[in-house]
Amino acid sequence: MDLRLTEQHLKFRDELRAWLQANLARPWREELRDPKHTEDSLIQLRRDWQRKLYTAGYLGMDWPQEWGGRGATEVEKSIFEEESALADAPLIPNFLGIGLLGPALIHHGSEAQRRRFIPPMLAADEIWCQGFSEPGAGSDLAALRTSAKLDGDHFVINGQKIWTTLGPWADWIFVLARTDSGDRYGGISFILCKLDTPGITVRRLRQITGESEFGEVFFEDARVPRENLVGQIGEGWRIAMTVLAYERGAMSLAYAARYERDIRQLAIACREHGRGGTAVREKLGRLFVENEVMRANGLRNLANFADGNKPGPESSFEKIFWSEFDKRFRDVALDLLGPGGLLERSSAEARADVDWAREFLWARAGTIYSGSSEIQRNIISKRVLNLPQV
Amino acid sequence: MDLRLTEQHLKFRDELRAWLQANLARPWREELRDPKHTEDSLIQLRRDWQRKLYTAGYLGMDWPQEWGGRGATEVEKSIFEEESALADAPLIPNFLGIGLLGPALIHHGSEAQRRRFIPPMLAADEIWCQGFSEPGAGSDLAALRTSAKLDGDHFVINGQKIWTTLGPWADWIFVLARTDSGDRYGGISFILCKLDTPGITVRRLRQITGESEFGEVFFEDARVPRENLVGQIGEGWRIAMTVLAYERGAMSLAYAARYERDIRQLAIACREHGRGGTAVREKLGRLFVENEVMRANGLRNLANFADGNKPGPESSFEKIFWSEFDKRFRDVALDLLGPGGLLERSSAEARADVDWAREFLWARAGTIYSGSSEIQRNIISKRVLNLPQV
Amino acid sequence: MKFELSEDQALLRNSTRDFLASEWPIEQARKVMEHDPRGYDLSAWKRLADMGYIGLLLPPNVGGQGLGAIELAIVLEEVGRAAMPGPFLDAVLAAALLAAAGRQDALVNDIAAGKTLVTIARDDAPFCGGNATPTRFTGNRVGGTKYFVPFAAAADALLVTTPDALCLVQKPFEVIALTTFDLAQRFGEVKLDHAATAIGSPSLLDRVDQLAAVGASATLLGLMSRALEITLEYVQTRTAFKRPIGSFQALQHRLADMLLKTESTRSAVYRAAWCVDTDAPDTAIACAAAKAYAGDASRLVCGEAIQMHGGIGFTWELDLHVYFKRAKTLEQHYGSTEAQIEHTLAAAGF
Amino acid sequence: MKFELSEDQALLRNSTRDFLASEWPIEQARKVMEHDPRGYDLSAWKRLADMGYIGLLLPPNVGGQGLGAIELAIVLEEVGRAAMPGPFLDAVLAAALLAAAGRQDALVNDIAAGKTLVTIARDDAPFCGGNATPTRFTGNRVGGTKYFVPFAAAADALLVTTPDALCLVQKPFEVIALTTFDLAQRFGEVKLDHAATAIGSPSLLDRVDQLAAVGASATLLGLMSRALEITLEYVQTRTAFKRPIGSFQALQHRLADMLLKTESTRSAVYRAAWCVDTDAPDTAIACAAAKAYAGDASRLVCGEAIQMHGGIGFTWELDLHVYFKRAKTLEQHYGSTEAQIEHTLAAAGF
Repeated sequence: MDLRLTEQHLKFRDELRAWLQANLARPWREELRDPKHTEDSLIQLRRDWQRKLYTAGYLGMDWPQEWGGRGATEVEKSIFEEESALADAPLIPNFLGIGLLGPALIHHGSEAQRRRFIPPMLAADEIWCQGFSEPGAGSDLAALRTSAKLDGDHFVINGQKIWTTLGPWADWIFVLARTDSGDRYGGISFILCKLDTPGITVRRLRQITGESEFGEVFFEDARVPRENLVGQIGEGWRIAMTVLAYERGAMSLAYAARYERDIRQLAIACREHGRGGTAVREKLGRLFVENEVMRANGLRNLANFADGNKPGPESSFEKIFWSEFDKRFRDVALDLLGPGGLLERSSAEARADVDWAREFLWARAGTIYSGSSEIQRNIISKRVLNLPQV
Repeated sequence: MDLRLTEQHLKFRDELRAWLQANLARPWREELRDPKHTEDSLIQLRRDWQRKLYTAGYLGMDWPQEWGGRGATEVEKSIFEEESALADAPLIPNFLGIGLLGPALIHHGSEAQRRRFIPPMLAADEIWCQGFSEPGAGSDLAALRTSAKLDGDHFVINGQKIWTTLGPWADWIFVLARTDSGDRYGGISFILCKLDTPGITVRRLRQITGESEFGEVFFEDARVPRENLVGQIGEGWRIAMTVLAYERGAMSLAYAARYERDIRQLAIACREHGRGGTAVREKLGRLFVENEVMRANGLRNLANFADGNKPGPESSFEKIFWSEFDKRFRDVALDLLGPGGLLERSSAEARADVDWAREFLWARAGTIYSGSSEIQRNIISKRVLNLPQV
Repeated sequence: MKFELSEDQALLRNSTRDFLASEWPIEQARKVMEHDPRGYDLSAWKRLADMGYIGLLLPPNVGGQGLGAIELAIVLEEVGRAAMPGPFLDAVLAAALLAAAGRQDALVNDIAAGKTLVTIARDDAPFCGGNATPTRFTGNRVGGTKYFVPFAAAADALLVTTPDALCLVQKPFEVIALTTFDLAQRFGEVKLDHAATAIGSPSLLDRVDQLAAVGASATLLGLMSRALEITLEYVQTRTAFKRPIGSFQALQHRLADMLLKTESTRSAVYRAAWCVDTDAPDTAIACAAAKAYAGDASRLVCGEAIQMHGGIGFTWELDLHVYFKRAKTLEQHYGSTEAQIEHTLAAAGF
Repeated sequence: MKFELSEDQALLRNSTRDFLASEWPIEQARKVMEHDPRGYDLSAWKRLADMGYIGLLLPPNVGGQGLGAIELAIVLEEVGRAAMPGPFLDAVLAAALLAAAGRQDALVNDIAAGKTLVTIARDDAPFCGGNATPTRFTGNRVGGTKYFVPFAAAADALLVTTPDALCLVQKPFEVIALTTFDLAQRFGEVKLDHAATAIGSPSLLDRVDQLAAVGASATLLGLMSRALEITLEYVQTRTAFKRPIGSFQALQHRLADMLLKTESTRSAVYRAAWCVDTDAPDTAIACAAAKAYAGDASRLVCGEAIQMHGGIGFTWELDLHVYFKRAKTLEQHYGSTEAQIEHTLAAAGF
């Protein structure tokens, strides 16, 4: 057992930390509450940030050298996430492109596809969104019905995708579409579509926070060149399942860093409002304890990655842990703050430290997206506990 | 809406309260901690108490007049339970006989059976235990395998019953046995067996509290007269389901009375030990609030009975509510008391007010017996929510 | 003895449900929440008054219906179900407070008639904690700052609580909007340095607080009932893995718990209302316990409702978030859960 | 970087598991719990010492193995799995305390050799609360009453905590048994009015308390791991409604949560142990958080294990109650959950 970073990883961390300090103008939470910003200007800021990170060599670190790789592993990626959380850096807009599509292209794409798509994706010149979920296919993704019919050297695509994060700002979408209606898994293909293709419409989807980061994408006889197929026809499900495992890296350390900052802010807020007593203290303490356990889980995952293990179904633990914790934490925070905790960011009297109201609402999404808590528990009971399925 | 007892019910309550004050020598908790008592002497005390209640006309109050009935309803029974809880009276030993077998005989038995069995049951001259569950048939009661084969004018019974409350002290057992192995529900019959019948053996079953109130009953070619069949052959399941509904009367008021007493004792204990602060207060407060909601549920059930409603699947609410609350309450109690809360009743330093350690352990049974919380939730989802069953 | 509503009460429930269905279908409620800067609709408010709802608790001689807490609970359960925006409970409570102070004048009449809006200004700090500076009343003037004053921007007068007296202050006020995520209720911060009329001792609030607890917990009951109803419909029709999701046992057990919480809240709310109406000895306990329990239960049920809807539950378009936000907001007001737990204990002699 | 045990550590785990399987099969553990008034078996204790377990943390020059907190966690996880009764952790901690105080004498040697039993007497009251009267050490005498002294009746000497100093007291003691439902650990109440030797300042306890937190939470981890294992076997074979009960989704989701809690406890325990061994800056936080989390998690998992067994889970015969009772007891000792939460906050600067 050894939970210490190696010299090499420590060096990476220290360089990154120094780089962040030199290059990040303001923490993200300060940008968020700056009234000069619009949704668009915030996206632009994230785009600029991604470009900076790319130039500095912090994106695609674990990819082949020709695509920006530097022989890094999950360890560097996890350190990157933790340090970015500590510095409160913006989330890059192409996180799904780089997280999912990049690996898909590297492992299953053609050389031409890699040359065409990877550089602008890394440089944030083209923003990608993900077209997996549909109104009728969420937890049960394989029930998707968006169809792609081959017509000459084009696919003709019809259907609807939903929960396309950053859809309203994206240039491209990577889609799972059904090329064979009779084969549940083997009838799905992985196709890249430019969003300005005639027949494709993007609609904003407003969230309960009032923001519209999500979108819906409609396909009506949209013609997409056959060369935009990744892998072979019918390989889409297999490709998607492989890359989805990448989506869930060792994120616990990054989450724990962020939650610790907010728990500390909550304690400061309580002090400022004259809110003391053992009941308040016990609530803060239980949050802190649970967050430390999340950190321990993160250290363990990180060490396992460093030890050469691949992410397995245990990543479901991580997802359930942080998302269920987040819900409880944000709820307790509002109870400790009182009515002022429910104020909109822009309201008079709203605290400037954390957007408590938005975080409370946003926490409801964590147990739903990227595989709901229910799906994660199904995965654990099936693949880890090997319980009998009926 | 009217939650006030009628004049007639108030009169009943006041008379009962006066009777209890005059006739109950000591609260049950004091008997329990009296070192002179053995398990046997405590059962004897309960037997004596039942006899007193019978003589005073407080048993079988809702039965036909000839069996002690006095035109009472669920309301008087509920008042009886609440007042008994307030007075901390012993639980009568024949509570299952009177609760389940009595109604079975009255509605489905023969006149001869009623004459033979009801008077000694009420007078506690014969103690009854219940033979429904088996090692392989708990939540899934209809999976029971104890067989009764007709041989002339006797049934020959083979099998095993378990969780027979008071089994070690009982004289008789009422049994569900399989008279037809091919018919899951229609192959079950309801049979009365004397426990000293050759071939019947009773074994004590020790509980996690260290007590042995439960037993196991083994049948090896035990010959029981055919006249001990209640109803017709194959009617056992229907009879059992009818009478099981009676087992769950409006108990919430009685439970709330008992829990309030213990919550108040817990507050006193905290005061005595110099245990203050808002964290302790909030814990006590949450318990008290939840208990008040239980009381409100109880008042509602009582009023519904008084209004002429029969107990329905909603009784599952009551069962889940008190049993899940009990578990949380007893756990919080130990946390507030500290290590001393885990002491055995007989140990030095153990508090004399409540046997906190035993209550903590005993609370684990409440969510299991008489239909586990899982079964209750199945019932609600099926019969109240009408959710699709697969 | 009877838990069911009386004939008159059942009639009130049905007529209220019908009235709200036609006046406040959820589309209309959401339109007002999202687009009306006042947070409620004046003509609809007038119709609510004309139907006698605002004067529900007032004696007939000041234009009221002379009804009790059970009727208040019935109406507010429907208000919760409809997620009706506006200062209804606030106006009812202000009127009850004035009536309790013996006022039978035009002001009370005008409140009942929907012509004048009065709400109660209580909070001395925007956040929980010991740092509040109480507003004071001396020499017929009231001074200080009140926070989270319901519908302050629309109010014609405020009933201001101070440790010295309850006092009445007429507009104009300087109001800073306090905008929360609950669009059904608007709040303001009001700086007071106003002439004021004392209307009675702070102890008059005790009974009004009980009515507030009943009213708020009945609203929470309505919110959770409706959120559960919406969810039960959804899980019957939504399929995954070729089955309605309501057939999955893990969801079934949680739905059973949601129903248990909802029905237990119902027991607690109507018991509390009945206690208020009959002046029962355990009224204070019953009211505080109902509000404390309803707050927790409603947030949990509305939250589970969102979770079971999956992604669609997180959209602005679906109505569930309105219920969820209302539930969390009501948890904090009309006596927060924490405050009600303390009231319960105090009333029980702990 | 590596979370997995090193080869030596894995060997220690395997050999400990084998040793306990042959020395302390659950039948034997239960026999000793239920029938041996001392609460442990002297010859087995000697063999435990001979294998080097009691001297695990001690330097070799006093008969120890010179191992660290990770090894302590490994051994105690196995002790928890086996539900081994006896003063093992208590003796290890007492030896560590003496070693920390610089003692390298025969006493320490004898503890490691299993010849002498010393435990630490800490609690100044039998119940939580402010009413404790601290035991005092003055003029080479110690006076007061200690409660819940582990295995007091069997101890040859006690390390007594006082605000003045840690001191060592030799038997004989007047011991009153404090009998709890946890039969694996015996406690006594000890009235002290004894000559005593100061062995050092109370601050020596800080590091021992961290070892105690690691040891107790590792035991809790072992308890819950084993209870979960037993339950997973049971739900695969037990049938209801003609299906193994482990195929019911409502149970599956709860079993998934049990595994999540168990594995999270594992992460927390071994991280804490690693912190102690490397003297990491977050050692105090990691130890306190591990114990606080493990207590809650283990009680919940062992409780769910009983529930999922149904009636049979409530019988004395089945072993689960031993795990459940141990878990609840350990939650209260070696720094209760409440105390560890407070330690965490203090160490984090709150």
